[in-house]
Amino acid sequence: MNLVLDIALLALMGIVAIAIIRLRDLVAVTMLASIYSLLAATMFVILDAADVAFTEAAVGAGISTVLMLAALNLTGFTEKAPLRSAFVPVLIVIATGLVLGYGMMDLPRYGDPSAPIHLHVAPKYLQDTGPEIGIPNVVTAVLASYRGYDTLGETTVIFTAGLGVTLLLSGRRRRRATPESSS
Amino acid sequence: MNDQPIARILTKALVPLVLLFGLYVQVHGEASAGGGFQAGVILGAAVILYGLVFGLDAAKRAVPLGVLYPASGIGVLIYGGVGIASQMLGGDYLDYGVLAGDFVAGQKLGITLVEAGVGITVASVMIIVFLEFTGRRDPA
Amino acid sequence: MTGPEIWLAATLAIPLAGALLIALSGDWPNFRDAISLLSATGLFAANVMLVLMPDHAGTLALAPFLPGAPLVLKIEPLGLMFGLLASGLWIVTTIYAIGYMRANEEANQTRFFACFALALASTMGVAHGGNLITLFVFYEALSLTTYPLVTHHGTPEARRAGRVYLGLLVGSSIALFLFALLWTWAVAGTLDFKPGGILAGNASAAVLSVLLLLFVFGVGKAAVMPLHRWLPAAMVAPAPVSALLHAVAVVKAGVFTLLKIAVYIFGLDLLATLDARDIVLAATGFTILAASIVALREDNLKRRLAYSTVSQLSYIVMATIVASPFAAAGAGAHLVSHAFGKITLFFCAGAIYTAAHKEKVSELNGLGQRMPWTMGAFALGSLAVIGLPPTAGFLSKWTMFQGAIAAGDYALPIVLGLGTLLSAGYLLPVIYRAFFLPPARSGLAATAEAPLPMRVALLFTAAGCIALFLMPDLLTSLPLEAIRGRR
Amino acid sequence: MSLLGIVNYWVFVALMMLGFYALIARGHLVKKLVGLSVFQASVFLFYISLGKVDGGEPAILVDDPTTIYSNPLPHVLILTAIVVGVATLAVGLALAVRIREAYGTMEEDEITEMDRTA
Amino acid sequence: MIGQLPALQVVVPLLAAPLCVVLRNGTLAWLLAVATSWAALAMAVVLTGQVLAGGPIAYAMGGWLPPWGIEYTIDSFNVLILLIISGSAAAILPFARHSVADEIAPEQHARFYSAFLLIMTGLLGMAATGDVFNLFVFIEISSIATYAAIALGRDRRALTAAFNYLVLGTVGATFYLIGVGLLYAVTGTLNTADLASRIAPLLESRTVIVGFAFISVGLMLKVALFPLHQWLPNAYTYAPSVITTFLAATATKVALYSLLRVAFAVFGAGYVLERLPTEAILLAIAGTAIVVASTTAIFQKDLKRLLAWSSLAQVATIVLGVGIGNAQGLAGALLHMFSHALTKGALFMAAAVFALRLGGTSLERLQGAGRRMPWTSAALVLAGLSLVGVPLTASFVSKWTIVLAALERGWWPVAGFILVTSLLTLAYVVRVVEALYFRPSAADAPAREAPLSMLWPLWLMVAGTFYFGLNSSIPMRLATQAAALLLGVAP
Repeated sequence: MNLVLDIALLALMGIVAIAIIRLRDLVAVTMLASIYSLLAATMFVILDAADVAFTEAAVGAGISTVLMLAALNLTGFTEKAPLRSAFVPVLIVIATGLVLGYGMMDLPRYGDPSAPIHLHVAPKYLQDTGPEIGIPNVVTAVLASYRGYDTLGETTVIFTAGLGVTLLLSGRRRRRATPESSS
Repeated sequence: MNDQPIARILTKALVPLVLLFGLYVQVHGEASAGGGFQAGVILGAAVILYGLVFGLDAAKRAVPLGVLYPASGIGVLIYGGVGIASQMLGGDYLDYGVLAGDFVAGQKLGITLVEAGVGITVASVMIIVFLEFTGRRDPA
Repeated sequence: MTGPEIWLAATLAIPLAGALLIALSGDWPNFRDAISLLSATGLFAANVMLVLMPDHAGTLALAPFLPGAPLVLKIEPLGLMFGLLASGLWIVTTIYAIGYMRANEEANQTRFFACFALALASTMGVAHGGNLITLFVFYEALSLTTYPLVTHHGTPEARRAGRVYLGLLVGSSIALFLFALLWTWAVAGTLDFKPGGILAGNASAAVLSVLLLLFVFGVGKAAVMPLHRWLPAAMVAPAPVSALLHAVAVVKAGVFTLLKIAVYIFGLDLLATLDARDIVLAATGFTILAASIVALREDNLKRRLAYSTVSQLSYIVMATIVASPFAAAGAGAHLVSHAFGKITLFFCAGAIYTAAHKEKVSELNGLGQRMPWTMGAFALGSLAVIGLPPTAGFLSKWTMFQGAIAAGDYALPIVLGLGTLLSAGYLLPVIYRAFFLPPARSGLAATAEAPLPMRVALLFTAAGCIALFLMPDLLTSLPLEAIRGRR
Repeated sequence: MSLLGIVNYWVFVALMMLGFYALIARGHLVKKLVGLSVFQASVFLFYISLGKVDGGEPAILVDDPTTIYSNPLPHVLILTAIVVGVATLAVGLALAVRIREAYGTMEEDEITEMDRTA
Repeated sequence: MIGQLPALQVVVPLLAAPLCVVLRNGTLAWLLAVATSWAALAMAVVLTGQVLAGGPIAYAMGGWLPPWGIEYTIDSFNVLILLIISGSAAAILPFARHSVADEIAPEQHARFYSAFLLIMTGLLGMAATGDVFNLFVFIEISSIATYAAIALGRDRRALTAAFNYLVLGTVGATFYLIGVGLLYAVTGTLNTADLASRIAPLLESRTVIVGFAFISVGLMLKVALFPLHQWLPNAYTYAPSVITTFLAATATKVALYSLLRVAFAVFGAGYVLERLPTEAILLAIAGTAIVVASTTAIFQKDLKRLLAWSSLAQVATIVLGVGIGNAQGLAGALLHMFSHALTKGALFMAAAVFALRLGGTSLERLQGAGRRMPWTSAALVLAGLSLVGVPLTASFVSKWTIVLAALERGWWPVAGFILVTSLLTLAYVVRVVEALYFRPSAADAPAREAPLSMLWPLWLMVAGTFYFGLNSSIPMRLATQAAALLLGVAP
């Protein structure tokens, strides 16, 4: 068991998350977010999800960070001190957390090989990927073939993001019409 | 960064390596971790690195936006087109088994094709997004 | 298509086509007015053809609408009566309106005449609607198509009046009438008009009582207090609107609907057993007296006439609810006779406004000399509304009176008597002022009669009041046919 | 002991809620987006932890038939979800940039105030 | 090829979207988009015929049988939704040209139509899919395209509206994802039908209850059901007119469809309606929403914003129909989705025309437009009547069905409530009518009727509301079948 490593990683993630909330220097926040992603990626490796770890590292720690810095470069680097009372958000968050925690009480034990998800659907992928698809990486097989349609959707999402960013940023900067006085 | 010779030399050496690595991840995704998406990100990153060091204009000369915009769509079209092709050949949508004479060969072919589509879209979108953000000047 | 189907379709098609042509011909006023007149005449002809159909039988399916509740038109005696009345008077009103609108140089005349035609189409739907849902659909359409006529002038006052008008009519019809209708559908499983009613045996007495109240107050066009406010509000409209719509088509659509509900949904026999009848009788009795008293004190001529209408409508509702065949026939007859009387009065009010620019009763002193034809017609119309011979109003009131006595109901006769006195009280002074008081100093000198088309119209309807007195069968034959359930 | 097997899920919940808090309580638009990323990354963690099997290996097939593989399906789902997340982030940042250009600020309170008085 | 329709229904617009970008030319992209939407409508019509004749159709993506692959299931419920989406798009895209030319920079036209098609793709996918994770993917396709499209509005508040929607929308989607994760954890499957059979013995599990709660809240954010509606009024008001029109006709309804589908198909009617206090919750929420949203609408000074608030009230009416909890109520709710799509589509189209010709949609600008733009104004009034639920319009039929459902359960106060609250609708429609016809127009007001290419789709929608008001048999049949299907009783 990697219990100690688990605990250390999760504790670090918690600390990073709290620091993200508290810090107002946004470059630091961006860096912390990137660290959070790296820690998550490490967890993914521990949890046997190599592809996910790879992606999380590339996306969370790489692309997202570059994008955020690029955006901050255009917008400024510090956040103002919060004026509003945090009471309502705290309430919402605690309530949501409690409900979610309550719901997790009936989950199968962590790592339990007899959990339903290991007995239904997934075994077929592990058994049949070899004979049916003929490649060793089951994740790729599921991603591109068994659930290939999801991945078509995923590719479309990426395309949509590129389209959206282009729609928003590529035009020459026009003066926006001043808000209609009547509305 | 344009006047930092070390960075420039390093980048010149690094970019081809990164590109190569990206291609490796693209074609080797069936056997180990990685695939079209990860490869696309890496390819994109190589260009982004190039742009950061040699300047946006250089990056735009290397991969013009006029090519990237259609490319981002073509990736999706390749992916979706494979599905249409399998319908033409009598299968259900994205049923790669009908693409080649042998079911397993068809699957492999289909996966390779769609992963290529994913890679093209992801790489071009990554670069597009980077160029759009950095191409926007700070408001005067 | 068979004969009855063709003529039923024509009752809708003619005014609708008229409305469309009118809307498209806005740039040529003469052409537009000709079309108005032509559609009115055509519509009347179609209704006459319907009366001539053998056995008064025939149906026309319009649309599937809801499962089990199609839109249907059907020839039926009460509907024939109402259809003839409204379409016939439309001809007269059109002549009058052309004179009125031109003389007063009203704006948006195209919209006015188009909406007028649409309102008539809706009225025809109400008249010939073959089941309650069809009737309801056109009843709503009538509220909506007359709204632009009420708000016609677009002044803040007109807009406010329009809101009251629409709010009360559509409000009551959706919140109460539609509710009752859905409830009826839920318990009876049908909305067809059947001689003897469809509710008998389908619901408890309590539910029936609630339904009766929902119907009586939901049909806001019948103007039973406290849902009468829309009618005086509607008086901001041009006079032709007040005349045809708010003395004939719209208000009579309300009492007509109640008459149909009483005869074909409840059935008079079932209705006679309901306790809630007393509440309705009390409300209508109160309305008759209260509205008359308000009319006594109202100085604005059109508003005085409007309150008079409120009270007269309640006679009809009351006589319907008495639920004896003869009283109900009287209700039907009064629907017609009051229409002739009241339209005459409104025509006169409009003529006075056009010729003398007077709107208040207190300003009418001496007008009789200047506008003898108009004021003479006003006198005849007043007699009809009060219910004195030699006018049709006398006959219809007498029939209601007798019907109630025969049914052993004494509330109606008493209220009827009192109301008649009161109506004399608010109408006769107008005539007295016009003919017997000297004019005020600020001149009537330049005043002459209203334009010819208007005069022709008001004299025609005044003559009608007398003609119907001479031919009483015209008043009662169709209602009696409906109530006795011939066929 | 089942409780111990549940505790780590609760830790994920705590992480999710920290991100969720940054998202809804903080006024700076970029900070919100960072919160969103943390929130989503923690949800991903939860999914992946579901797929873990004691003593399992990554689901890349090897010839040894005794190998226990961790469940690949959550991995596939989360790969898609990560991509969706970064797509949302990119569009969100683009919006933030445009908002900054149009309003001159990225603080939600100030923007609300400017819209109210406009 | 007929057998391939379930996939093509979604894939054709999905592939047309990148093709628009590849074409680059705005006009070509527009033509492609129009052609695509008509093709989609044709496919939806054929599918409707098939479903009515032969019952539900299952389609296995990639040839992989469920639960291992992703399955599409087309039945009388989602075929209705497919019709709504593709029908709206088919009417709006031809209409869009002038409005887009006016509101969007020319170099962005091709991308704009691409985004439109992506929204459409996402919505169609949400409707067609029988897989809860695939649903998430399509939710995000439509959402991300929507965020970007909303931000293209001319007013700068479009940007903040889009950002707020992005934040709330993503929270909604993430909640949905959490809910799906919980259900997946205890069942091991993502296929709707398979999930239903495997979840049946687990309905008392805390995980399942909380999973249901998270899915519901997540999707309700997308439905904009009170009190989770904050993103909607600004988004509809400031988005480009064409986008507002399409969203108002389809988006919240499709989200509600997804919610109903997951709730009834996975958890079962018995669980949703009897085990949980669903009826009470829905009635309370919907009732409040109708009153609050309609009242707010009355006081709006801008037509688009007024219509946006009205949408909130109408969606709440649909939810109320569901909350009545019998087959009739559910059928009424589905019918109301259909009729409201037609009605709101027409209304926002008219608003788009006014935005084009008058430069804005404040009621002040609309004054006197009845004379200067008679066709558009008349269409707005007629569609407004349908919004109120006047007889002969499609909304009358659907409201009638919902009220009857309430009476069937003996809930006459609910029946009365629905009728009385439609009068609030009348109040704000009358305000618009007064502005158009009974208030003087400004002296320098521009005076030009809309181009024909905008008028015919607008009037087509209006004609639709009246046609289905007169003859409701086809939607009625679909809705009744779908309600029976959801409640698990034989039609």
